[in-house]
Amino acid sequence: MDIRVQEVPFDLGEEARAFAARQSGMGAVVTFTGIVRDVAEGLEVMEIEHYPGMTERALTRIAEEARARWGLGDVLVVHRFGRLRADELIMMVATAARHRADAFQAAEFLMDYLKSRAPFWKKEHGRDGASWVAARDEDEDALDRW
Amino acid sequence: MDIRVQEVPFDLGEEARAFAARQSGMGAVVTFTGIVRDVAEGLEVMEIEHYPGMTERALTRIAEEARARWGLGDVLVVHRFGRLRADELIMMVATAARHRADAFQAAEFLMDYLKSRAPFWKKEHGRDGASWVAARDEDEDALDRW
Amino acid sequence: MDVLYFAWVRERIGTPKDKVDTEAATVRDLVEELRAREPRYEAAFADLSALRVAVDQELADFDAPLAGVREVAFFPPMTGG
Amino acid sequence: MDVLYFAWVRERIGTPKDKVDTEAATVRDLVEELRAREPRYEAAFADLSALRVAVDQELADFDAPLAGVREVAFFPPMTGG
Repeated sequence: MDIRVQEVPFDLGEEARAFAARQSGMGAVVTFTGIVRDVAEGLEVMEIEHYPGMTERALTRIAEEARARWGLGDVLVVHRFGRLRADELIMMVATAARHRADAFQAAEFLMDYLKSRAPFWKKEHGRDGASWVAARDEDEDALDRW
Repeated sequence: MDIRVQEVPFDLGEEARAFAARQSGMGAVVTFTGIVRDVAEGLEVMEIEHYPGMTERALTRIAEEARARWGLGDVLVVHRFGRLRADELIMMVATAARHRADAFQAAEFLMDYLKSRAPFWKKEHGRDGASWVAARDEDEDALDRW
Repeated sequence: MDVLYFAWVRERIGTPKDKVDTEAATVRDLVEELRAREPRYEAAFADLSALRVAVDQELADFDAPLAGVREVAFFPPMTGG
Repeated sequence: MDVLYFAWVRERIGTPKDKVDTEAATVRDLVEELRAREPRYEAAFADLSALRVAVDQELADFDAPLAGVREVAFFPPMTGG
């Protein structure tokens, strides 16, 4: 299990290749990657704040739960903080399982929990000022299915 | 849209990195990668046969349907044929969407259709002989949800 | 008309392809003609529920008409991905 | 006890952290003490339904007891991913 919270960029290509290569007996690997969208059309910086210490604990707990629940071979979570620009990669998760349904479900579960239960907060700095991204009801509701 | 049916290996890292990098305005990228499992414990070669011509048509149709249905930014499908060994990558799909739910659903849809509606057949060559992989009822049933 | 065979259908019949001159109206009629040829065809087409068919590279059913068709393919259920 | 603030809670209060000497029995009691301090605290804690709390780095609710606790954090709903 590999959980990383970091300010520096990560290389999706390297991470995905290495993750798939180190699995054994797993037939399915799923990755999810989150990218900064220029939602405000004028986004200059997406600032991501987190809670050092608690973030790692929360991500580790979420990943362990996913691993146990779907019998995963492995889990990777990488999440950046700091100041990002449009089109930069914010975060990724990767899951490996024997069958595809488990790998998909585990990745969706990780994302749903990570969205609403890991202590990250996003602030959009645009041409017309800055504002904190509000949590979406759909993201909270998404937890109900697990 | 990028659909490739090929005998040579592909590089998941390169494909994933390039796919994510060429998106614009998309917040979510999902990849699925299928890997040869040594299911028979003694698998020497996984032979994949396909129907040249029809394969490309079927994959293109499936990808176009996914793109229209979930408003995807882009779709990638790479599928190998020929003789593969355990731990080699068989195929991958990648989807890009504004929001994560669409990217996940489109990738699962692609996989479900590709499993049962694209003309590929697998034959396992093991220590004790060779046999064609039988289609699984679950794979056929998986289509019902779409 | 080209008739193609894949996977164990190809192995059972012993060739990937036949050129067939036929007046068969439907896939099912074509199957009956092929079955009558030789035991290896009879063996391959013994259980139609275990077979799938494509007509001009589109999945079809055994009642599909063959008028104007250039290519028919027989194979087991697909196992891609 | 360390009391941490994140995102707009931090901005409203104007500091990321307070060292607090308190006899508060629960998070809710602590909130009342902080609110009484200054208008900026009153503003940050005006609507508890807009806030989340962690006690020793675990999500908790406002009735959580504070006995033996070393760190309490207040922040808005999380927006990771």
